[in-house]
Amino acid sequence: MSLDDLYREVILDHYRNPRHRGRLDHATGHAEGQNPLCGDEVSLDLVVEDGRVTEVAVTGQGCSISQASASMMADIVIGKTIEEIAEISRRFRAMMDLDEGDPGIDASRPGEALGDLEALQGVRRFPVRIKCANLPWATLQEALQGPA
Amino acid sequence: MSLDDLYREVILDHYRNPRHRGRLDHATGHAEGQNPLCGDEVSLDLVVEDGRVTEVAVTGQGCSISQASASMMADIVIGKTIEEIAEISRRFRAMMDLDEGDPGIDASRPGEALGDLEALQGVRRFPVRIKCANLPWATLQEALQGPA
Amino acid sequence: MEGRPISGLARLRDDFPILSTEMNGHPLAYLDSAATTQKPVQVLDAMDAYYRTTNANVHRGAYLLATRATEAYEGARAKVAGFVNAASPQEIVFTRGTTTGINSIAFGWGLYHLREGDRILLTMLEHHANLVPWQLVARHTGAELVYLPLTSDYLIDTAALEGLLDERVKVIAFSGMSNVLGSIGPIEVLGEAARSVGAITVVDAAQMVPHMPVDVQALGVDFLAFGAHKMLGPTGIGALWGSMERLEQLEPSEGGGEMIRDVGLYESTWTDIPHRFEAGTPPIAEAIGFGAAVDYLEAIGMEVVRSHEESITRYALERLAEVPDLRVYGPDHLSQRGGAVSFTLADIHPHDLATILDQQGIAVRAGHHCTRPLHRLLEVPATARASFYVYSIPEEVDRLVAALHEARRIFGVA
Amino acid sequence: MEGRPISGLARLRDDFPILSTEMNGHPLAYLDSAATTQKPVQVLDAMDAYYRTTNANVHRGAYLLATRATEAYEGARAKVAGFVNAASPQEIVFTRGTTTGINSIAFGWGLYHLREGDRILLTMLEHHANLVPWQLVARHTGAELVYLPLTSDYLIDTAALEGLLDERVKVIAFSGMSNVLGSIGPIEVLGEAARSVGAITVVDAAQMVPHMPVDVQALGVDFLAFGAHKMLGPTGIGALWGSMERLEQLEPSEGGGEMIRDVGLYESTWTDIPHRFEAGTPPIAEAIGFGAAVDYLEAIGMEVVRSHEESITRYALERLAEVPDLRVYGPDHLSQRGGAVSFTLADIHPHDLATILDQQGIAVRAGHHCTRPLHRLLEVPATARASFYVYSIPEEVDRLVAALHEARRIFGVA
Ligand SMILES: Cc1ncc(COP(=O)(O)O)c(C=O)c1O
Ligand SMILES: Cc1ncc(COP(=O)(O)O)c(C=O)c1O
Repeated sequence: MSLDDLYREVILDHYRNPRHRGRLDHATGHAEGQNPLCGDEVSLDLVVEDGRVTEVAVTGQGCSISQASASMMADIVIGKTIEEIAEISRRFRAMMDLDEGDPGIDASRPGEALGDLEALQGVRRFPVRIKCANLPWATLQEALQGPA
Repeated sequence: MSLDDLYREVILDHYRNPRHRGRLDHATGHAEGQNPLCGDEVSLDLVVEDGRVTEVAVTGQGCSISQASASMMADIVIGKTIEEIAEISRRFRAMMDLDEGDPGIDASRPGEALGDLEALQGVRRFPVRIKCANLPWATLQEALQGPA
Repeated sequence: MEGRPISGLARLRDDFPILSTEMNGHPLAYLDSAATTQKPVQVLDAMDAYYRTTNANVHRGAYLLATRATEAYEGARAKVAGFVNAASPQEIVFTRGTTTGINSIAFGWGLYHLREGDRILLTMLEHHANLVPWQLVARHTGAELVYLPLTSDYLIDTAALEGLLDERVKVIAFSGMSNVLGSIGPIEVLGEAARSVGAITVVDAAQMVPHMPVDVQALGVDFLAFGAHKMLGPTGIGALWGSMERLEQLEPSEGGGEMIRDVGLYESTWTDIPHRFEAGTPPIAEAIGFGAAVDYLEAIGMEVVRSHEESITRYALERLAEVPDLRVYGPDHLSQRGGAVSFTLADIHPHDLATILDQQGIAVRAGHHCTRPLHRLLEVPATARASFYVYSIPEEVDRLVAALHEARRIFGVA
Repeated sequence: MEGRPISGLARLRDDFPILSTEMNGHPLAYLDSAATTQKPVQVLDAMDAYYRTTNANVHRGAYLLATRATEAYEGARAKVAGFVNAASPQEIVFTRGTTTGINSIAFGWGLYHLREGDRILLTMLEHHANLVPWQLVARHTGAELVYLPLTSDYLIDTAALEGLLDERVKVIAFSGMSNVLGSIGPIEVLGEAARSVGAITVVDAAQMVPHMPVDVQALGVDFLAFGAHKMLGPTGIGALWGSMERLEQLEPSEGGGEMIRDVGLYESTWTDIPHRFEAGTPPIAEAIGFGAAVDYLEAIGMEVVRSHEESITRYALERLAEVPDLRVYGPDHLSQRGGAVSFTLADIHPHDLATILDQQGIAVRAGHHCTRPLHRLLEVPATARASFYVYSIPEEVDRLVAALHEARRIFGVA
């Protein structure tokens, strides 16, 4: 496993130029995630309208994996319905090997339809870092539940 | 080293029939000694007149060695001057090997002039028990210093 | 007398190197397992291997070695949780030992929830570890200590609850198994009593967890403290089990690294349970050893441990009954007691007894066994205590009894 | 650059089995000794031998085995006392570690002697272990926390004492050596300052005692807390040194067995110092291991340890200066610092750095190192830290530097 596979260019790009940074004052959902062991932080504001996420804003700090993952996640979920997001999240977890052998996912191509997120596939070989990649998704889960 | 040498008859006699038990209401000195590790207790009241111990009363509880030692000690110190007691105490410590090679003491016969206390010689071979034998003497030291 | 039991566990003595040593020219007969147990090589090797291959500080390292250390440490937590059937590993807090576990409840719960007029209900057979922390907290808060007496057969007297149990009682703290009498505590009854008045229950399980199967979910209590060194594990570590509901009411009694979420200059927030109760670098190698001890005991099976101890205790009680002038303090019924057998022999002081036995290589404890109030109640300043564990064999009981006869001779007991 | 120092201590690497293992296919380069050190076989063997030949509970046994265990345990205390030149072994309290040591002063002294209006003077570089306990005690007592700032070269700014030192200050607590910056604390100055206003001084010596000669009688402070696991010893044990005068003002922060003189139903009295501060069964085997670690360090000589670390740290600072965009946080002068070297590299997050180094078998720590207030002051959320000990060799520094260049390449740092 090479480090160049972990730190793909697209990841470094999202790390250095994170999309959708900021806060929303009209958010319908908000959550803060922290990885107490390494200190990574992701904070999400989002707007859900008619069962569809219309806006996402991200703040936080941490390693390239957690921050790039947040940026990519924001990119992909905007405009998607809650159901679509659940499916993406499921594929993401399968790619990270978080739910061993999810039968609904083609194991040979779990990253399919994940867009840039597919670049995070390499993380799977670095078990300590999987929680970095997953932090934004766990936070999203929470933000989708609670009010701002 | 045989246990019969440790538990000589005279020791068991003092243990079972301790001399000078009780309290003195006109004591000029009092002290309480405790061996926190094994729980032995010795409490002494005494009267010193003109540099001479005229009365001693002992209470306490504990193993045969500590209680016999207290009884024998009371026996021997009554009527003695402070200086004489210091000399006896020194011999006792030498017998117990507490002051290694005290030059003033004939090492071959340290117990000389200790009376019944000589019977405690066997304790020396049971290092854990030396502090039991010595407890009354340490307490006496204190009682000779302080007021009642 | 039923004759010497056959010890099915005798073969495992080979796992305990110390049991093959000599003391005072005799093979060691180690009859002081209630104070601390001996350790099998499996436990020693697990710790040694940890230090030789995996040692790193836990929870904060991004490198492989630290990950492995963290997994080993958390893996040990899961083993201990499984051993007492905790609902989840999060309900297990690693402590320094039983004493620290009880103190952390007294100071982390008592100090924050008790006030003047409140009562802490204890029993007359408690170890100092389950008395002194409550005395300290009572002093700090103004709460009052109240004691359950014992029955004539040395059990905690639950009949006395009648007069003592009311809404003022906020804590019931008691021993699951007495280290002196062997008495097994009326856990369910006291748990029930506590629930009826909204009190918390704290079980001093220092002797219970090592010696019998324990299922915390079935017991109906709130906290249970025990230590590794009395169950084949190393010194320096213990565990506090608490129900998640009660752990959430507990404040950390130590502050420092690893237990925080964030630290500001003037205030801090705590991380999740159980780590918020584990300030500083934890006893890592000791946790590994604790886990290995649990593995060892589970391989035997706690039912087997318990029945082995019942049979050796039965044998000991029978044989001790042959010694004239010997008095045992503790319940007669095997079902009500564990393998700590405390006794006095005529007017021979227990320390003298211990010395005489020691000369035969037999290690028993003499003293108040950290239960002075109980000894005052028994009206003896000290007792001698023989206590057994998985490696104890009937031959050791035979040697004990022979040496007690010898003690009678030396002391000229007629 | 002066070239690679010759390491006089390189041969002792054979005593540390873990240093011959591989990580991720490379020989382990363990550069995280500030978190915990590796252990020589001498320490492991001492503990193993204790369990195999001498294991018994201490202080209460009248039998030979228990006497030997007690002597070994108290012998370890004497070794630790000698190591820091305490006036007597009684001035050494065995604790669970640095964190517990500091907590026991905060709760055993602070809780009893502090009140509203009093001040606790800390510094901006403290480890959470020397912050959170004081925050807790401040909350309980109403005392106020005050902070000494740092100078531009990362040292505790004693000039700021001017505005902060007055009779309200009752405690000055500070690190003897920073675990992040390496900065050596101005111990004498702060000790002097404390005496001038009657405050007590508490030194967090977690990093100091392992890395330089310490003579507590010469320092002029009141308390010094350190742990074994950062000085070749086992986890699960540390020591608190206190002057006898101050130890007499300290209340026990835990109650239980072994620490009492007498226990009644409602009140108890304490036994002598230091045992009154050691409730319950202590970490016995760990004390033996601690003693063996002290023996090992004394055989090397703490002057040699210190000069070895100075030379390897000098080499590290020189080589790290070759890496573009790398910034070291800490004093430049070797005389003012120990061997913890914290740094950031361009915009590469320290966790990413740690992962990249880990792939080369190099273990460094990344994060806030339990010093969040300091990291806020440094305006970085995290740093990477390489830290050295007696077994560290220049080759490890070379590998670190090469891997940092590789990290720049991977992250495309121009
Ligand atoms: C400066 C400093 N203080 C305190 C501590 C806490 O030590 P421990 O975790 O061993 O209790 C550490 C180590 O983590 C440290 O580096
Ligand atoms: C019943 C009981 N409670 C508490 C303790 C204290 O355990 P530790 O000394 O391991 O903290 C003991 C053992 O000494 C015990 O037997």
